[in-house]
Amino acid sequence: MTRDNIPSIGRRQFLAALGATALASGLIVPASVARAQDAQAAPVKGGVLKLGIGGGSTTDNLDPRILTDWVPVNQAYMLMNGLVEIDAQNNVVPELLESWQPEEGAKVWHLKVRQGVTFHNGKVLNADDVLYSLNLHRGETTSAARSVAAPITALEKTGEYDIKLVLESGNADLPYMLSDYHFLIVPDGWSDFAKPVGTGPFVYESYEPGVRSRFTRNPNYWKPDTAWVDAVEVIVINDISARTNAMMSGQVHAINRLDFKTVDLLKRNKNLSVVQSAGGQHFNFLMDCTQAPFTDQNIRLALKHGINREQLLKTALMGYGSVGNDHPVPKTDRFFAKDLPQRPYDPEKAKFHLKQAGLDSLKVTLAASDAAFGGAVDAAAVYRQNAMAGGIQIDIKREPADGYWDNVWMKAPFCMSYWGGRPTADQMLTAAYFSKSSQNDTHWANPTFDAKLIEARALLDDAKRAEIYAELQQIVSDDGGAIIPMFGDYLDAVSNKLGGVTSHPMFNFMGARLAEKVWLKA
Amino acid sequence: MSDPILRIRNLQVTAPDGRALTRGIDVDLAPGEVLGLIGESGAGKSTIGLAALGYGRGGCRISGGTVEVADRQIVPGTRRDREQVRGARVAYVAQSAAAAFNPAQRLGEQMIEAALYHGTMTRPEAEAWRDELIRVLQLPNPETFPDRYPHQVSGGQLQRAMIAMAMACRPDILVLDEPTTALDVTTQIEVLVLLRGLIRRYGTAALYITHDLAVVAQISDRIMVLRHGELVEQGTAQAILEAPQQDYTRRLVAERGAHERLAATRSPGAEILSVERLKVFYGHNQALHDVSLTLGRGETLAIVGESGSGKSTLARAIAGLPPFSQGRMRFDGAELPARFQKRSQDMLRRIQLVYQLPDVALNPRQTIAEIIGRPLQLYFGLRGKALAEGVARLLADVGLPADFAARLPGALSGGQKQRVCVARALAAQPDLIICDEVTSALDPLVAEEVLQLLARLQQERGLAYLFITHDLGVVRRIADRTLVMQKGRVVEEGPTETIFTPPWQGYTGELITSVPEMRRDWLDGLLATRGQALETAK
Amino acid sequence: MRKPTFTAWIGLAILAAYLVILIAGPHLAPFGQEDIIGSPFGDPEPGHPLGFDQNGRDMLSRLLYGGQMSIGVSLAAVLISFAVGIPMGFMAAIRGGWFDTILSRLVDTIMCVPVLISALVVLQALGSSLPVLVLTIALLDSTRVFRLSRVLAQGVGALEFAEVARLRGEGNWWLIRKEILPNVASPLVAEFGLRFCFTFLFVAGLSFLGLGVQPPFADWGGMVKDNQQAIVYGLYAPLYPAAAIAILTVGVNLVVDWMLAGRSAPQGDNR
Amino acid sequence: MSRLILKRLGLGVFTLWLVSVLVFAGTQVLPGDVASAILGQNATPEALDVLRRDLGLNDPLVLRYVTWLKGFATGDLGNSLASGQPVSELIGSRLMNTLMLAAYAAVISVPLAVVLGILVAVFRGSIFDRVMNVLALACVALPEYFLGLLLVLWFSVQLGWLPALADTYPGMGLGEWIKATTLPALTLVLVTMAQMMRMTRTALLGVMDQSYVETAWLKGLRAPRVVLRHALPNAAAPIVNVVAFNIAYLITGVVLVEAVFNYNGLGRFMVDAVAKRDLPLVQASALAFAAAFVLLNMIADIAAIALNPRLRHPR
Repeated sequence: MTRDNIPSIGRRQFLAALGATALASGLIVPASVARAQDAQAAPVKGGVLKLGIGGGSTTDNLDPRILTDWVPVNQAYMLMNGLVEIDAQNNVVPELLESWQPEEGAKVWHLKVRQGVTFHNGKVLNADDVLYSLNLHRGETTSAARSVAAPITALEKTGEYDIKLVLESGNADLPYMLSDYHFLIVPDGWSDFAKPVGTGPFVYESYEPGVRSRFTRNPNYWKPDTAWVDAVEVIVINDISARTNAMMSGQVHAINRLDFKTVDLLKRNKNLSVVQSAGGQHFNFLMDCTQAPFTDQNIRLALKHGINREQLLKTALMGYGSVGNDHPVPKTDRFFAKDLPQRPYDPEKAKFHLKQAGLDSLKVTLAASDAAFGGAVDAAAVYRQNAMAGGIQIDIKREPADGYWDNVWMKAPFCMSYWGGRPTADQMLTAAYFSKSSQNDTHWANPTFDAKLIEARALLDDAKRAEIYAELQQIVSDDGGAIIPMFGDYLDAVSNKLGGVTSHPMFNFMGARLAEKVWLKA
Repeated sequence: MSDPILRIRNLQVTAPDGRALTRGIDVDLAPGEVLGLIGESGAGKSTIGLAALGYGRGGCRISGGTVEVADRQIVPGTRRDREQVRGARVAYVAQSAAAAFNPAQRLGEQMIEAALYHGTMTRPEAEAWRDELIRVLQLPNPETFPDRYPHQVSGGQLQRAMIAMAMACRPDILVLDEPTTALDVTTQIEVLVLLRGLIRRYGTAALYITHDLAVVAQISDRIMVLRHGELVEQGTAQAILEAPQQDYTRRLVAERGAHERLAATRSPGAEILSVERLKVFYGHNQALHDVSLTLGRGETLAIVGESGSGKSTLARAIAGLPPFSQGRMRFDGAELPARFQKRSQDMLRRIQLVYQLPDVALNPRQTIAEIIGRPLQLYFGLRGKALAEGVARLLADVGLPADFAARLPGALSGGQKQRVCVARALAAQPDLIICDEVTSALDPLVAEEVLQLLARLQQERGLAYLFITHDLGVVRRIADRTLVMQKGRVVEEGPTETIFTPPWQGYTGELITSVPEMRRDWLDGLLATRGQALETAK
Repeated sequence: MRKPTFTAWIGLAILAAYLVILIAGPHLAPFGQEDIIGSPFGDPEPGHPLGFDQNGRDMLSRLLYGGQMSIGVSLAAVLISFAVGIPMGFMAAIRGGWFDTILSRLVDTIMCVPVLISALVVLQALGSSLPVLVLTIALLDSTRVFRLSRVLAQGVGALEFAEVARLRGEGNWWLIRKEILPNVASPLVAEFGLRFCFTFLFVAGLSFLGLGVQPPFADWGGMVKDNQQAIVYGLYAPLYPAAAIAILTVGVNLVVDWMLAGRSAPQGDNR
Repeated sequence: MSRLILKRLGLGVFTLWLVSVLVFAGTQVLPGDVASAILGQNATPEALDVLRRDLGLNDPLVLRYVTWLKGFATGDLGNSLASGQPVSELIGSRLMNTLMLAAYAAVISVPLAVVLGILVAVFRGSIFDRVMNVLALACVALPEYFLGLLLVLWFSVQLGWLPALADTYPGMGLGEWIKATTLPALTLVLVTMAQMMRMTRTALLGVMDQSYVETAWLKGLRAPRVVLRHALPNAAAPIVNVVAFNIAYLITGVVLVEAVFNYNGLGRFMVDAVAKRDLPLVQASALAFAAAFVLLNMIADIAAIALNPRLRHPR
């Protein structure tokens, strides 16, 4: 209901939004360089950490299957651990898994569960717990991660701490897949998710959905050099200005999802710093390739040339992000096609492509709504102005935010949308561009693309994969139905009292694991 | 005369809009003396009375002159001076006691408040004194009376309570502002007698403000006649009443004394209206009990009675207004439906109603032309020129200048408004006009003129009047027949002459004898004839 | 009507100014309401006396456009609510009986549910488009208008000149038009002013909840909301629309006070 | 008089019932299927159907109303569709919060408003009167959330005296609680005071022109006594009325303030519920609000009856 200027992760995007993979390239603002130094400074134990988090509701629930928004995700990571973790350098590192081994073809995997870990209720972690936890998301389930777990055809215990995992087809990115924050580990047979028990850094004390929660330190937490503070209080603050006020009046130590428009103003405040994290979340204009006039590649190219990406980035995101090249793979992804030339704003080129399509002017209607992302309508207005020069007239049709995803997205021939980051190029490309994907929101079908995508997935040789992915990006960029002008960063503000804060390529709050990593300076 | 207890010199009072309400009035009041201030509305009577307390009503300012109470000057003076005099030395009795009492407080408390506030008495003393007054003023069951709330006692009793309240501090001066005007004649006498007794008993001086010469005649030693805020003449009551010097005073006296009939008695024409065994109910209580009457063309039937006698209800019933009534009404031979909604437009046209208060009877937002013209339009379809002429004619008929047509009611005086009401009734060319207290809101001389107008119209047009009033003086002069009502029942009915000539039976008699007369000894005479009831008050 | 007092003149002047904005706002605006020509919350500069809003649009222009939108919406809503409420109220008063009873009951019931909440549900249900917005507010508001006009009409209807008209056999329409309406005009006009202010703030409130006038169209309430974060940084951006709202409200109230004054005569040196 | 009061009570109950009908009907128009809202993205048609049956969404409207009302009567408000928790729990604590905040605000604003109203009435036309009038105007003239924001700016961000968030939780000390809720309460005070003050003034002035007040002046009484003993008692009814109205507003109209201060009250909760199509919650909270409104009006009317000497002391 509140109109934040940063896209909230709607259920649709979120259900598959696993940790975004990306090579270490912390787009870090000066403020958080300072943070990096803090990281060296000696940590201190104790104190109560107060977090003001936006993105929670009274219907929240800590059931790993139905985590739907920022607040419960952060809270879940306080109580529970995942199998793997994405670190600040954006590599998969072990968490409750000690290690993993693919067989040739990356179809069969052998997972090793960490030993000597106990749950808050004293139970010792073993393979059964992991099996149970993963199975929560398989088969007939309400799990939001169902589709992520779908490729897993078989899971079996091969030892007290050993698991054999079989995929329907080879996938070298399985570890990244497992970093999905839904895949949290609870004790075998656990069902009381109102009071979840996990192996996490903090222990459940009180929890009021959508309002506040208080968890206390887990005295025998297995992970070294973490969980510094005695307790964490989460205060749910969905209204952006309320959140900012709380931060500025020092009532909380950190807030997430800053308002792009005021970040620069916020930075003036000496008591806090802004943490900026580049990720895979991007905003796009979707053309339905099965509906005229978008069936014609020239039309698509004309529209792609008719947009001024820099201006859009500047106005919609205040420059907190990076320009996109009409494909969904972020610069931070290890398979990002560096050599692919950036498509410029070129009205003449647009005109040229219209000619190719046998037109000298074009008139299209764009369905826009701030449901797509905060400021989407403003963005549309900018695009409208840009396109004029290219002889393209874009009429903006404002759609109600209510039911936008049901009534407009994937239905309107030309509409606005956005995608949360995906951990791997493969997942991103599959989800939105694989012809058979249920979320192929441009209805784009390209046999070559499909074939190469499947081929690349099973390869374990990264060099080879990089080659293919570059190719795929090229195809999407030139032929695809999505105009992707920009990627948006994640922005947090943290008090200078906090130590140990770094920028993190995945979501806000250091991949939602901020609580266990930071400490309150003495 | 001994040096005055109240001395007002060259009093100037200015209204918020800058009008002068009084121009250089001098007043001297000797201890124990009763000075009558007489005049029509707007004469400045009340203004002077209030000035005696250094008070200007509704934003009026005392802009000049001096007011001294005994040795103390309050105008010009400090607020403190005035506060100490008010209630303590000079006390005020308003016309409507009902409005002058705080509805949320017990009478007893209000009656002693001033005494306690001014510290002239301790509570026990004050209460004792209050109870004495209550007895002197013959208020019912004196023990419990102080515990009652204003709405729990009758108008006459409230008026007496008000007087008692004014006496709380044994003031030197009472300012009595039309203290009996709002009361029924019979009650008026009681209050008058008690008041007079009280004043004499405690030797309190008083300014007695009224428009009724006859009343003032009974009580005051001297009289000041005022008009438009100026003194017309003053002198002993005797002198003023018996040998008025000024023409204006003469007219006042004459009007009050008048008893000759305005219209020659006619033999009534064919019956126009007949009412048989009419009953009217408001909710559970019955307002009229089997009232029957007949009225002929060109005849005037007066319905007299005190408040609560049901005379107005009767008028409204004939007009077809009450929610629920029983009985039979015939108009010009035809059945007259009980509710006006059921009556044909022609019937509505032929029965017209003129109200007591012209101010609320005229739509303040319509010009006189619209008001008078509407019936012409509605009933006779007059338009444009014809309409304008019709309006002009009617204005002439009621003796108003033609240029009034363009005015709004607000710009007219009370009398003129009432004339407009009459004109509106005439416009419908009715056979019957119901006059509900048409003169009682008007000043005597104006009322006189309106009565003459009505009489003239009747002679010209053979109108039948149903004349509702409490003023027997009027009845005697205008009505062919009179019908006396009490508590919703007809007490007596007959030719006016017979009704008004002795010997009188019970209620009718009380009613008639209670009408004050100008003879100064009238009240004493009345007391002599009436038993001990009032005697004790003296 | 009494001649305007000093404060009343101020009020009238204010209203006049806003009337101009209502009529000519957009034409006076140097820039379009959607044109992004500066940096968000940019400071005033030549040609942009009030600086820029959160999207870098010219504040002055937004204000002028927003004025037309805000005033227009409120005005429309209130006009409709009166167009509905007054006849209903008068009829209820004149007709009385079951007509009155049923209508009054219904209105009372509706008024029991807080306006904001009713509006919330309706707007959620139908989606907040301008017509829906206006109609919703209008209908919710008309309940109050109904109550007032009913009471007023009952008051006047009881007076004798109205009785005369009825006895003359006039129809309801005449009674309403000629006898009642002219005599209840000033309290109704006054109420109109107050309702207008209320609606104004109400729309602002709805905008706060994202249900008011939708972007990119400017409306003062929405502008306050959109720019509100700036206030904690000591920027003026949100102050302008807020001030615009405040001044209008004050203006209306001044005029209304004047119109309603005189009901209780001023008291001079009476103590 | 007691008969009148009983009648009024009956009327109140009746109205409440009507409101329940209205609320139920009103909430039915909310679009979007609850079942699919609950199950979310990957809801299969079969699952939807099952859930619909469980929720009784397939039953006829009237039947649903009756069962719903029965539930209410027996204190069973059903379960939240979205979270499955019992509505009574969810609503209870938040209603409590709302009421407490309202009480806090009322305790300050009502006496203050009435006293000020009396003062401006007594000193009608004085500078003081004018100034207060303008101040009152200023308060009603600003959107309430903006007022709140200004307060935050001054008292939290700049002075740092009071927290910007009304962050309350079970078992917090009264002192803490007051500290936390002072700013929102203050905002509400500012919003509500103006109207009460002006109403008190008008009501009082209306009475001041009555002739029994003149009588009081003419007794030589000074202003304070005239006002307190003779004017005020007779102006009580309208004042009580407006006070009740504003208290009702404090309870039902504070959504915005709650949002600004992130206060965990019923208003915001309901907005959330509406957005989520969580009918049981919406209905329950709407009815709770309506009930508060009806109740307060009833109290006001009954007070008016009780304050009226004519009714208190019949002939």
